Parts: sequence; C-alpha cells; structure tokens
Amino acid sequence: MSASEAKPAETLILSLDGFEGPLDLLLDLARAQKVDLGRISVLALVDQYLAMIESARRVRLELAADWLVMAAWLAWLKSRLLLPEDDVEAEEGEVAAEILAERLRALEAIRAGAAWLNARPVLGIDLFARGAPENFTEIDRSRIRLDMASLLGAYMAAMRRAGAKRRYRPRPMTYWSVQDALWRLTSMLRKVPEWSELEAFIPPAPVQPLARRAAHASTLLAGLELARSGTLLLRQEAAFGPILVCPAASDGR
Amino acid sequence: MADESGFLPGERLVEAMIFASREPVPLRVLATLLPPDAELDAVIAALGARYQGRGVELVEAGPGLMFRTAPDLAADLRRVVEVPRRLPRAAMETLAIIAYHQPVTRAEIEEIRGASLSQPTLDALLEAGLISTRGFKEAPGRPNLWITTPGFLLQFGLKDLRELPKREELLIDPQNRAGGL
Amino acid sequence: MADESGFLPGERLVEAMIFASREPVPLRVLATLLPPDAELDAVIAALGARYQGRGVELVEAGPGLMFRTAPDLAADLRRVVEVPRRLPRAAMETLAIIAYHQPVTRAEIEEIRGASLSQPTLDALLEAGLISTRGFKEAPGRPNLWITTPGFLLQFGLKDLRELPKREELLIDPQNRAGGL
Repeated sequence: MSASEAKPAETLILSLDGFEGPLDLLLDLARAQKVDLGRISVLALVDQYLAMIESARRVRLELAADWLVMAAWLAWLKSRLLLPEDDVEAEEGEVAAEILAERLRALEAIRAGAAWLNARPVLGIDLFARGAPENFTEIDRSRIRLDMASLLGAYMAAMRRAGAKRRYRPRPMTYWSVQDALWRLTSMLRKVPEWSELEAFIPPAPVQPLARRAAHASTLLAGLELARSGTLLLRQEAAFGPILVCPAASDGR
Repeated sequence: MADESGFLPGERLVEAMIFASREPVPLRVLATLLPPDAELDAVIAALGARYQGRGVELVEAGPGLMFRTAPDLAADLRRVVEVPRRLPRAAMETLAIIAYHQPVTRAEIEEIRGASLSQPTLDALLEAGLISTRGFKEAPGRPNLWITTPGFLLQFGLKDLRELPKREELLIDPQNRAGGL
Repeated sequence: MADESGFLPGERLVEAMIFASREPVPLRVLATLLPPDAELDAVIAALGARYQGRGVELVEAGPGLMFRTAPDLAADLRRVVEVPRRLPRAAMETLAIIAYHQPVTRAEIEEIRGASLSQPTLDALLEAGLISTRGFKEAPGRPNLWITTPGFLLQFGLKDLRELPKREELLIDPQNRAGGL
C-alpha cells in the first residue's frame, strides 16, 4: 500500500533530476499545454511548478536553492495575477508574466538552435576529413625580423637599466672607524696631560645621528683598547656619567 | 580550355592541394596555383562535378574548400572509424547560446538557460575546440566574453555565422518542431 | 555489377574509408565493408582507374591502400613560408648599444647594459651580418672595437647612421616626460 503511494512521488523526483534547472522544467510544462508559447497559461504553469516542487520536497528536503527561488518568485507572481490589491499590482503581475514567457521563448529558441545544430552532420562524427594530410609547407626561419621600434625599445631598456643601477649604487660608508679613533686618541692625548672627557676626542664633523653614534662607539672602543694596553686610564664617577680619560704616564690622580 | 585528358589547366593541382589538407584551403591560396589565364571558379566547378555522387565530396567550409566523406556513408563509416561522442544536451544548448549571442559572458549564458554552467560542460566545449574567449566585458568584475571558434563553423559545416537560422525561423510552430526533434 | 551511376557496390564506402583513415587501410578491413557478393579486387581496380591521371592517386602502401597526391605535382605544391626570427632581447640591446656608441669595446657594452655579454649573443649578431669589428682600442689588452655593418643599415632601411633617431630625443628625463605628457 505505502509502496504504491510512494511511487508517483519518486517518478516526480526522477523527472525533476532530468531537468537542467527550473526554467528547463517550466519550458517542458509549457510545451505540455499544447499551445503556442505566446499563449501559455502562466497561472497553470505556476501551479504545476509549485506542485512539483512541493512533492519533491516531501521526499527530499535538500533541493537546490534556484528551484526554491523560482518557486518563491512564482508564488509571488501568482498572487499578483490572482489577487492584485490595485492596478499597480495587477500591472506588475502582467509584466512579470510576460518576462517569464519571454524567457521561456528565448530558451525555446536556443533549444531549437541546438537541435538545428545537432541535426547537422558533424565533421569528425558523421563526415570525415582527410585522415592523413600531406604537408607541402616548408618553414624558412633563416631571416631575422628587425624593426626600428624594437631596436629603440631595446636601447631604452638597456639605458634605463644602466641608469637605474648607477642611481641606486649605495655610497661608501664614511663612518668614524675604531682605527680612526685610536689614531686620534693617541695623537691628541700627548697634548692633553690632564683628565678630560672622552667625548672631547670625538671628531666634531658628524651631524647625522647614525654617524654621531658610530663616532661615539668607535671612540669608546678605542679608549677601552688603549686602557687595556696601559697607554691611558679611564674613570667614570657615576653610572651614565661622563667618562674621563688621561695618559697613563702623567697620572693626574 | 580542357586538355586531351579532360582536365582544365591547374585542375589537378587544385585537386591535390585541397586533398592534401585536413582543413579548408582558402580560395586565395588556390588562386596562386593556377596559370595566369585560368579561372578559379571554373576549375572548382569542374572539380566539384567530378566528385559528384562519389564517396568523397568537395564542399565549401568556412573560408575555403575541403574534401570530406559523403553524408550518406556516415553510419557505415562509424562502424569502422572510432568517433568521439556527441555533445550532451547541456553542452549543445550552451554552444547554441554562444553562437547566437556572442560575445557573451558566462553570467548571461546562465541567465538564458536558467541554470548554472557546469565545469564538465565548459570543458567539453573547450576540448572540442568549439568556443574560446575574446576580451572582457566592461562591467564589474570584467568577465570574459565567450565566442565560437572557426572550428565551430568547420565542424558544423557552416560557411559563416549568418548561416545559422534566425530566431524567428526557429520559433515557427514550436509544437511541431519540438515534437519532430 | 556496377549500378546506374557507374559505381560497384561498396566502391564509395571503400573510397571514403581510405580517404578518412590516418593509416593505409589493410585489405582485410576493406573487405569487411563490402556486401557479401562483392569482390574487393574488382572494387579496388575500379577505384584506382577512377583516379588514374588525376591530382590524387590510389597507391599500395605496405599491407594496405592509401590516397596520396600525384608525385609530379609535389614541386608545384611546395610552398615556402618565411617566418623571420626575432632577435633575443639581449642581442637586440647589444645591437642598439653598438649602433649608438660605436666603435665600442665588449667591456663598454657590458658597462652600458649593466650585464655581461655572452658569446652566443655576439655570435648571433655576427652571423646575421649586423656587426663586425674594426681595429683595437689603445688600452690595456687592446680589446676589439665593435661597429655596425652596412647590412645593419640595409635591414633598418637607413641611408647612414645619422638617420638613427637622436639619443637626446630618446632619453628624456622621466620627470620631464611625465610633465610633458
């Protein structure tokens, strides 16, 4: 009993699966009305569609979204056609019905076009070209294609690249090195017998922050190096206070 | 005009040239084969008559001429020659939309069919060399525009796209047509 | 045996089959195409006679049959298509630098291009007859000096080197160029 009841629903599902989307089904339903596509009953079409979607959903809940979107739109269309609240709604319904009919006609035309193509003998399936073509064409690639535009383009590219290279070549580093600081410290200490601030031995020139820091670091390293070798003495009164320096020979203490 | 063997000057050469090629041979190429005083039209007409009713026929295809097997032999040949499968309905409809509405975007194709374009359908048409893209539509997202290829004309035996029946011709008495197909 | 159109039974099918096949068609395959009472030898003889003296011939090839264009037409069918090569980018740049800076040493070319100059690049230009050497630079190692040839002028349709667009016109300061456009 229940098996026979399920049967019509299943056939519906099967037929739904055979369609390439809602429009395809609608066109099929419209054709079944046995009238010209210009005179289809949109209302009957809507009812049939909605009935098919409903029975399909009863068996299978997950129905692709476009089927449901079309169902919702058709339900709206039906309400406009059957129970328009005013003239505006009635006109909306008529326009929408005509849009639907036009879309169905367009699809029908395409189907007919596809069928027309399909009815033609197709090369490679129904008709066959020469299976073993003979090629008498020889390709001569001995010549070179040259034109002024590509010569100039190449020249510009080369010059631009060379120019870019020159422009972006990094300048040599001119920071105050430890070697420079050692030389300056030893040569100046001879003339400064008293304790004096290490900072006094930094060359005055650098203004850039990075260059100044480099000079500071190099001079401190040179001072430490000379203190280690016993050439000079270093003293610092407080943390982060000024570092004092004097030659080891004339200990100022 | 014809020599004692019954050939027009250059006829054998034109025959050999078309026969050698798998693709249609453009008329201007054939014209270069003829002696200066020969008329290509007359040569082609004579050649076509010679192949009339034979197993191989001379036909116009796209921009030129080609030999191909006679249509009535299709069924017998298919038994011995391996042929690719016919395109499924979705692919044929998509092809028809592109043929009629080109250049056309994917979204427009889907709008007309009321169904999304599946990857297998697109692949089948591309692999068969029937469709291609040309440029973009100046619209948000700049979607590709699809067109049919010269291979489409060749495979379906069309001289050019104007040979496709007009929409009005297709929609005459759709009931009968639908029933007949 | 022949019907009113003069064809033996199966003759058209045999013709189409041989035409459409990629390989010579073995006789036993052709035999399967014929109606039971037809004789293959007679069909082949009739078909061969039909193509006698034409632009296309039916010939035996190994174990089977094939069509091929008549050998006497080969020379007339041969078409030479010139597809000139393009010079590779590096060669084009080198040629341009030699044209504008000649006479110039290899080291100078490399300095200007900011890239080393490979021997194949130089060989390609030499082979094409576009450049040659003239004398040496009086510098350590006495390097060759490179110049363009008369062939270079000919290729570019120049009467002499002064017809090359001026460097000043080409190398506009990018900032000025942006302002001027």
